[in-house]
Amino acid sequence: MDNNIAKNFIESLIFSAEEPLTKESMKKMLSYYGDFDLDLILRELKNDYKNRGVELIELEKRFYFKTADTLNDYMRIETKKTRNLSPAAMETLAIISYHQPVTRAEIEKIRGKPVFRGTLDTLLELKWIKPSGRRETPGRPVTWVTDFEFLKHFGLKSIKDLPKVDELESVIL
Amino acid sequence: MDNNIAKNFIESLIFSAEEPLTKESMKKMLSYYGDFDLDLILRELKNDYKNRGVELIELEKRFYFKTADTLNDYMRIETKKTRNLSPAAMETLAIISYHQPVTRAEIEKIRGKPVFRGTLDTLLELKWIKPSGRRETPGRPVTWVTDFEFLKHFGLKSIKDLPKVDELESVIL
Amino acid sequence: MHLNLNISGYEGPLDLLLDLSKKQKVDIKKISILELANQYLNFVEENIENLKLTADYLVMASLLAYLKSKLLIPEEKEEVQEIQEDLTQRIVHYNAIKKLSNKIFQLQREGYDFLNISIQNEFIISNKIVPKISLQDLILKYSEIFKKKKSIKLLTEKNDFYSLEDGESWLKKIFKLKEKNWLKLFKFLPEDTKNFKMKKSAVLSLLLASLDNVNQGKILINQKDHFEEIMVKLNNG
Repeated sequence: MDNNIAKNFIESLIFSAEEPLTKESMKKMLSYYGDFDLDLILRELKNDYKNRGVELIELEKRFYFKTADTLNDYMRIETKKTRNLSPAAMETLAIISYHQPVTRAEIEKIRGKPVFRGTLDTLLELKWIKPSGRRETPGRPVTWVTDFEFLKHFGLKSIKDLPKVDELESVIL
Repeated sequence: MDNNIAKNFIESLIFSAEEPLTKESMKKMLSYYGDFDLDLILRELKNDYKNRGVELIELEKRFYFKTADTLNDYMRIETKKTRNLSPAAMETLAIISYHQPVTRAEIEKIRGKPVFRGTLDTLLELKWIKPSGRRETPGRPVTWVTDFEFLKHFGLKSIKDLPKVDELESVIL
Repeated sequence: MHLNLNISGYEGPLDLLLDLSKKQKVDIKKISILELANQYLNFVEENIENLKLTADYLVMASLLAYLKSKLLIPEEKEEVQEIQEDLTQRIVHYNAIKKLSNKIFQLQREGYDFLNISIQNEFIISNKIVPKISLQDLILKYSEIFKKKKSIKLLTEKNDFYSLEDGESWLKKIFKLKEKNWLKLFKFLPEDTKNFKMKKSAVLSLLLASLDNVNQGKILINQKDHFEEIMVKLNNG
């Protein structure tokens, strides 16, 4: 093992270690392959990564790589994608918001057609609905209610802020 | 963000991602900060890490860092995932790798004995195989192919890099 | 249950055949099938106790016994040419796969020869999917359901199905009867079902209702075998 490989070896050890490495543990692993100047290697590595995307950190005599401080400003990324909700999901959501807590069978009765598990999953994933307690009827079906993100998305303070059904009837129906 | 920061940004993204990153996902994140030549950045990064302890790998259009090939002889990896596959699973994997896409019945014919669901499940769990399309024969059986993690695990660039034996050439595939 | 019986270390009949072929010490494509058949059948005979469970060994044995009988009569040799070739081919193929499965695992491996790297990470990347839907959309959708329902009801009324509650009410008879013996479940079905579809629906609701009662410990249910009569009886009845 030459000096360059020794340096690469240490570099890859620090990169792949699950925990920050101590000098002792690195020295021990190097010692299988020869006599090398670990301090020099670590100094060189620190220097190599000075202006890069990751930096070599020494903290309490342990070494590890982390993303560079210079990138801190760019590190909060929230990607937003808009997507159309399927008519089935919209209907199901509308029924849950007005009838909560409501069982799947009840949603199906109101819709007049089946509610597929995938539809509920979509709404669950969005954290717009969540399962609530069980209804004490045969089969003890789970009931569904709207979740926090639902209120957040529609800018509602509470579910009571939804327009009332009788209000709707006079306006829309 | 200037070009250098953009490069550092991509470098740190790839280093810190939990899964290999696609160009699309990197492009998208870069796009929040300006218009950059991602291909150039990736080429430069690949080059920067040519003789170092870690290398930038591109596999099936996804990018990730691994310890350098040149160090394989020196790596005494102690966190060995000592999960030995059963001979049945090894044979099944070999058949899928060389005959993909292949149905379960075809695997059974080559092995001369049944393939249990558990064997396929083991390989599925490892993400080494995945179901592909269906064969347009009676019963429309599902076919199996190797998955990304299989190549990644064995450090293969593509399925064509699999070892070869003369015997296989002589049988009609 | 896993019936992965490993007879003397063989992975299956082909593995056994492969091992026997190798003992002939000729090119695997030129093995004597007759000799192979003899050896295999001997092996099977010797291990017949162990082999009881694995049909695949016996299927192969019967094929080889057939081949052997034909090969012993010179004029019928040609007839079995194809089977011989196919068998040789399968052994060759299996041999290749076995070699390759070992070769694959001799490749460099993640976690053994190299590691993939993921370092400490200060990034916060959230991938949020925001559906395009406003409160108006939601409300409109809700009112739409009721508009539609009015028209749908007229269409679907005569096609109604039985509910779980219906099944429950039919099953109630069992509690009134206070019968201590097993009764046929389907005796509780209503007799006036209009058509096959309704009958199916009735069977379903009755079954579900009875399972629910079993769950609550009110009744016991029993079916001896597939397609046999389903019997019910009051628990502690």
